[in-house]
Amino acid sequence: MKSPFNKLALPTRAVAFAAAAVLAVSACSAGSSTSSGSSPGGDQSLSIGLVAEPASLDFTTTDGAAIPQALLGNVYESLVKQDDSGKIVPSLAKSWTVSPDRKTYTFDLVDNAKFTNDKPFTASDAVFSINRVKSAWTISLKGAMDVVAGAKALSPTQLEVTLSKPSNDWLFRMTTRIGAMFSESGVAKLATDPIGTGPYKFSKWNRGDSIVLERNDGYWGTKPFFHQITLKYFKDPTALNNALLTGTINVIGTVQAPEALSQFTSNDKYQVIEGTTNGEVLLSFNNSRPIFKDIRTRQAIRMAIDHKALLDTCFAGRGKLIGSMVPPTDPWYEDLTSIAPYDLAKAKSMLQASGAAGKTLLLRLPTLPYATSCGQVVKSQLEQAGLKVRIDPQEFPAAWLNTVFKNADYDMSIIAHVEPRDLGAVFNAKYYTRYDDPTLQQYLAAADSGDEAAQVDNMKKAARRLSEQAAGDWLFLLPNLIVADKNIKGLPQNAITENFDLSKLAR
Amino acid sequence: MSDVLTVQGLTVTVRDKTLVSEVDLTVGPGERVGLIGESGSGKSLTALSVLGLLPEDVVASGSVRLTGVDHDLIGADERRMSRVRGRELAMVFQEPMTALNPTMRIGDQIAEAMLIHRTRPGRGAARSAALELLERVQLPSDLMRAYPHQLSGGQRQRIVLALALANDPALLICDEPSTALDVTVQALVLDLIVKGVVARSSALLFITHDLAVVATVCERVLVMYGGRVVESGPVGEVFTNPRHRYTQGLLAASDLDTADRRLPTIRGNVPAAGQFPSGCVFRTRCPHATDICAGTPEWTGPVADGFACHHPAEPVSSPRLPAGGAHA
Amino acid sequence: MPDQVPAIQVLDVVRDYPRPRTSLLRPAPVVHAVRGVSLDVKQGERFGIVGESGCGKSTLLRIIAALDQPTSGHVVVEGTDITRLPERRLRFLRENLQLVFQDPMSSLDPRMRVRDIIAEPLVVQGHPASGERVRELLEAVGLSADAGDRYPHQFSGGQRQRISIARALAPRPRILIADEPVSALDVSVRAQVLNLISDLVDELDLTLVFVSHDLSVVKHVCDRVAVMHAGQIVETGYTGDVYAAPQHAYTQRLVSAIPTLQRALSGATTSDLLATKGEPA
Amino acid sequence: MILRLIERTGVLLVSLAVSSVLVFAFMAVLPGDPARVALGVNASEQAVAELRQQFGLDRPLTTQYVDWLGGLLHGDLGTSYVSKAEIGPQVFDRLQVTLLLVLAGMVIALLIAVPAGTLMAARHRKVSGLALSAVSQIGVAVPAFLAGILLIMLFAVKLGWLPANGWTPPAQDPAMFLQQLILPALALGLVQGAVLTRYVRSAVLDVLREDYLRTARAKGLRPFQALWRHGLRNAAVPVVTVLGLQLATLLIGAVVVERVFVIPGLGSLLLDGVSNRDLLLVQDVVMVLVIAVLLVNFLVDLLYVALDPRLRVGSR
Amino acid sequence: MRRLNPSLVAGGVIVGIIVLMALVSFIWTPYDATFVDPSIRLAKPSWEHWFGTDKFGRDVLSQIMVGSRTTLFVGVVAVGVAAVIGVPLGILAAMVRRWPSEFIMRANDLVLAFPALLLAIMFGAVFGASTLTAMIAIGIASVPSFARVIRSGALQVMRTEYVLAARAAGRQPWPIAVRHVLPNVTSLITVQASVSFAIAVLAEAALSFLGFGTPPPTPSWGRMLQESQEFLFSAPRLAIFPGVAIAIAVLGFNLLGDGLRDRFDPKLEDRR
Repeated sequence: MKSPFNKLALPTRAVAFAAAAVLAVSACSAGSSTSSGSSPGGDQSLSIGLVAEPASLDFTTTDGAAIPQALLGNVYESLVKQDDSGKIVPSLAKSWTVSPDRKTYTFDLVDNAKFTNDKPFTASDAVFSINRVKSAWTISLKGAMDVVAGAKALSPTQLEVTLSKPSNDWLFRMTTRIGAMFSESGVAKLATDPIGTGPYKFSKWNRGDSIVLERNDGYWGTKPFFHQITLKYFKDPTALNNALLTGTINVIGTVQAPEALSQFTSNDKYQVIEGTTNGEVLLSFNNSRPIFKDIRTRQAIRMAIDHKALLDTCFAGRGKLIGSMVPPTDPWYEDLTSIAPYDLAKAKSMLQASGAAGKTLLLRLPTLPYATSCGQVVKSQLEQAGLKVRIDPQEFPAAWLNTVFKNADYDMSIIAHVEPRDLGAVFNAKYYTRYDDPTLQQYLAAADSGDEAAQVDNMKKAARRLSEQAAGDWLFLLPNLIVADKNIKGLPQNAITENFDLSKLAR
Repeated sequence: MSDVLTVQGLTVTVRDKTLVSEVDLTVGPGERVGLIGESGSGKSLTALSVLGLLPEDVVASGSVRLTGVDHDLIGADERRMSRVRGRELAMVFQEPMTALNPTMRIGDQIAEAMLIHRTRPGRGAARSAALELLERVQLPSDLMRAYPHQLSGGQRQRIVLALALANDPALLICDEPSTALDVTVQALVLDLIVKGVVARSSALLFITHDLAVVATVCERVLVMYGGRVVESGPVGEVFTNPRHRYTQGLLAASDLDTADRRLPTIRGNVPAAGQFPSGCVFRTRCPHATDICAGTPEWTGPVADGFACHHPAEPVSSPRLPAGGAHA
Repeated sequence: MPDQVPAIQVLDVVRDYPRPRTSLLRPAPVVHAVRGVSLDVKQGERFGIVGESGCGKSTLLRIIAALDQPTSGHVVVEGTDITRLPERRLRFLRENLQLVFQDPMSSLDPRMRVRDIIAEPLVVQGHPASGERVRELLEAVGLSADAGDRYPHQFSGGQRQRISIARALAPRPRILIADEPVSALDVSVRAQVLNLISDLVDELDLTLVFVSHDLSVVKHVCDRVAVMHAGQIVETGYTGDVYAAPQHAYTQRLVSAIPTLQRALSGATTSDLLATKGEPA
Repeated sequence: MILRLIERTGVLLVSLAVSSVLVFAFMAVLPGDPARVALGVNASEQAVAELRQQFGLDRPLTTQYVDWLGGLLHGDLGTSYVSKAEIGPQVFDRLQVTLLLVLAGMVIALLIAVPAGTLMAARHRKVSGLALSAVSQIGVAVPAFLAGILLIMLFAVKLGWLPANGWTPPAQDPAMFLQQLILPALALGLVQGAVLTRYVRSAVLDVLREDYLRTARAKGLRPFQALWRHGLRNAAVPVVTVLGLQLATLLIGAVVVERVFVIPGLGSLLLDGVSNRDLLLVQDVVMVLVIAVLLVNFLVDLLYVALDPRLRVGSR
Repeated sequence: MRRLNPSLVAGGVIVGIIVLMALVSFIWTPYDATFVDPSIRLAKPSWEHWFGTDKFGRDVLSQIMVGSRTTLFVGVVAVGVAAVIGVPLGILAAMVRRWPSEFIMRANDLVLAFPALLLAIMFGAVFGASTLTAMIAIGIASVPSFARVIRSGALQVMRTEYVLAARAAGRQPWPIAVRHVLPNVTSLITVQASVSFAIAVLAEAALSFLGFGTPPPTPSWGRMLQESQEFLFSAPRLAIFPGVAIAIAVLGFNLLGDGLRDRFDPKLEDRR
């Protein structure tokens, strides 16, 4: 749930682990049906089952994907946002222009937005919000704002932001929580009383159970259908399923137990939505370990894994096989699965050649269900290719973060990276992958500073480079799996942003 | 006058072991009868059979009739037995320390004995009767509110006696009531028992292993060994002129007044319950045993005064002890 | 015995036990188990201590055997003051003074073979515990040699008491202390055990301290008796004298409360037991 | 009586003091830096140091302990490192939930155990007693969470009679509260009841062998009357001990059932705290649990006195 | 001699079977219990796979067999820790004077205030989740019950006259503890051990359910049960087999404990 990240040569990027939005920590807790008027049949209210309750409501100082999932786009709005296909579209900014040197952005803001504390939203709020990232935020993601040289309000509805160097990434990051707009008078109690301009306002938080959002009747845009939405948090996938089956909730926002989906697909009371996410499940290699210095070893491992069988086994065949660190919703996506096709015989001989055969690799798994599952398949498959694998579970998040992530004391690990556009963040020398590749860095730098075509081109090169170099193995891309009562409309097909967009939901 | 208690052919078994066999016994109105025997002789089981309180797995057969009760006590169901117990038939047990409910006040425990059988009209009447009983056993009235643990063993035994006598039973059975007590306390308790039954004209069946106690308390005695009654008769007669060789040996072995440091002994040990020999139960320890002792000896004489021995001791014409002892 | 040193000398022994406090204001109450007892037991004497439960006789006995420490006073055994001696310096006492207990069930370790039980004092005191010695002891108490291979629960009460006696005799003690050794036994067996103790005391020239609640047993076994009551010795004397003509009021009550066959057969009733002897009933 | 109360209270206070040190020490050795977890591992050392200072983690341990204990004594449990919210109300809310659940489970357990255990003892050689014994043995052998899952599958999913999970505070919607309470309380109660049944059985069996019960029957009470009037109170003493222990273990042991039934109890709060390294929260929860357990022990001790007059020192 | 006690026999047979199963699993199992074969995942019970296969295509019977080792390991470690600490502590508390004894028992009560699951979770957090740490924690949490039971047994032994006789013979306290007290509380130890064993098996299952138990790929009944959650509707057998195995094992140890108690408890002997 924590999303550690790294300072790079590039603008800093955030990388959240899958646990974040998708799969829960193995700790144990419970949500419950405090949803007032909890008869989910009530027309005006909706109850959504989610995993991983946020620990706090303040995403400026507390890491974790659960907070933006609930609040961003719903309570807080940003200047720009991503649509379902990944395109950057207007939000609080009606439109924007970029200067020719691509360092100055001018935003035209909507004039009728106001915060839930009745203060109107103006350009000075935007300036305050942008500056506050640098001054008051403590989470590592704030580094994305480092590239900003200055922001000023040209008029109440016009904002100018100057960057210290061109960056394609910055505008994209402004669609994430970094770009959330706060009211200067509304940041006193961020952790418990968030105030934003969004279609919903925060109503109450039953800790360990649920967060209740009420429709913001003063919303400047199209008012949402539901008057009240309860986000209920479940640690146990079976309990989540049971809650939907017995009508305690209307929607399972993130299915954790894909094997159990059959009970919904076979029942015409429910609809099942399957789309994609940003969550690349990565079998990471510690590239600083001698055994991984030899590219043959890395490639052999990729070839020793039957990805189709693995996906079938540990995620019920749901999800997509990708050959690199790019999800299909990014403009530079290419199917690269053919770079290292399953070939056990070849894998065996390459391992013999590199001298890795018979060596023991330490596979440190976070205690997350999909990692535990996939880890066992990986172990079995690698052992058929002639490696020995020792599984060592690490309590997630604390122990895993410390051992694997911070100290890089591991050979291999499995974790889903769910942050958008996180290729560069994950594969560099300082990150836990310890992947030091100047060629890759060149591609990434060129992509960030170039124009749109150059960005796509260079990102494609980078993705292919990674795959060819076998910097890690991309086991599969997590699917966006939503189950809901048949009559719920407006559910997102793909989950590629940090937020769960509640505003379009209807019955 | 018919007997208060008539036991005929009482046999007690546990699984395949016979612990008491063919016991006949009667207690007349107001009569004080002693049942004497060592461990394993079956004397306590005999008493418990009469009361219908045998431990689980232990089964009695035969016949036990009590005057004023229109059914046989053997085989009677709990409902009928519970009407008899504590009303016509009462019992004082050996161990005073555990015989009282530790969590209930003394007064309530005595009063309960009367309330169960509705022999007093109400709670108040039962309590005042309890107070009176307390006085009768020479205990202060403030013990009504005391708990058992605050009392000494002798005091507790007096409480048990009080509640046994509460409903003026036709028969009082005492099982080793003074064995756990000190000599001076024993004297008091024995005296209270005797006075209690005499005052109510109740019959007494008194069980003990102590010859001297039985001789002091009772008029008539039955000697048990190995689950059988081996001899019976008036106290003076049995103890001065024993016919059964066991009775004879027992008397000799317990005579500590002899000047000789060496006591006459019965050889061997008392077998464990249920492991006595067939035929004459005493034959393995008896100096007079012969082959015919392998057969069960016939009872000689009337039920109330006789013996069962193949080689009885000669009747002594003049009692060994000073005259005047034998009164029937 | 020509030796003038008394076998056991008890000098003004007091033993108090603290009891749990019952009130914050008052100090914790004290049980005065033994309150200033003095007595002498001569070499080779058969000395009885009689008293009812709770009179302090067991406590006194434990103090004599150095199994408990007196609050004040001294115990001198064969000329040596054993009070407050550390355990390691009590070896002579452990060799010379042995005990037989009341309960034949609890006095033998159920998990040990009889052979090991009897040999225990020898082993502990570093003597060679030969099979020969164990057989000899078994024989001396009238048990067959094969009894050594069995466990205590395979014996009857009387036999167990014999085993206890054999164990006590193992280190060839000069003083035997018997704490109610026959009160848990059947009458017919009691005589056997009393005879055995008597015989052994004679044969082995032992000093015997015999503790009992039963004055008639003590009278039978002992030459001299001390009557204990409420932690004190109220009367000491030759057993015959004490029994026949008790001086102290308590002793009088005690003696008259003992039911005997002779008295019963001569017409004594329960109320006679309550009368004090020496006074008209 | 009063003396015993004072003595027990003294013991309670010393135990509390010692356990507070233990709990604090345990937290101090728990690896994983709360500041780092809160910030994300890649946060700068400076940011971590600042946060440590803000949390007061840079002070000497003794100072931290004294401050914590002082707060505790004033009912101030501090502010969570992670959620920045006050811990006190949270812990109190969760404790209420767990207590309600555990007490409901205990009531069910008692309702099962007392009659069943008594019957088993009274009939321990008969078929009905043996059959009950067998059922209770199986009850003991089933893990509580399995019982919970089976109950959900049957009563919620298959039959649809009751909600599968969730929790509503009684004040908010009493009907819903009861509906949601039934299954988890049953899951706890059935298993605990089976365990308790066996203790009741053995306590009653012991009492049945007591002489005073024979005295009672000799007075003319029928076996069940005798057991009812004289046996149960005496049998209650050992059962109360077990009940106290069960209550204590269940405060955290219920976490499994809380998980299955999605109940926001103290156990889940603790587990969340551990995985988030919300050390102060964990420390507080553990301390609250320990206090609760010690209090239960204390009450059990007093209950003994109420049940058994022999324990009333000074009455003799 | 006493009759054969049915609890003892039934418990003994069940425990015997589990031990046998664990021993056999070292030499032979139908399949490699950890071998993943996606092609036969979720196979129904058949002649090839008597209990079917799980979602990884692993043979369930083989896992149950190998899992019995974990179960026994869990019990042995937990009971071992509890006994090794609890028994000497209990005996010590029975033999020392009032105040030190009181201190030991109070400390004991304090440990009791930290429930087993709590200790296991905290140990897991400190030392890393593994069967061993979890079970050491369960073992430590079981120390108080051992110490209590043994203390009361030892107190009874200390009051016996054979201990007095041993003292009179000159035996020192510690040899008395070893020669007399320990042998006479062994029956209590045995009973307590079998009960604690059952508790440990249940605790492991609960911990596995919470994710603090035996880590994969070591087969464990508790984790099998936890992994079967997703399949409660599609393949309930995956929950049934380990669930039944746990219940039977716990039942077996409980029965054994009951049987031993009936056998050793003097109160149950016929009194007359």
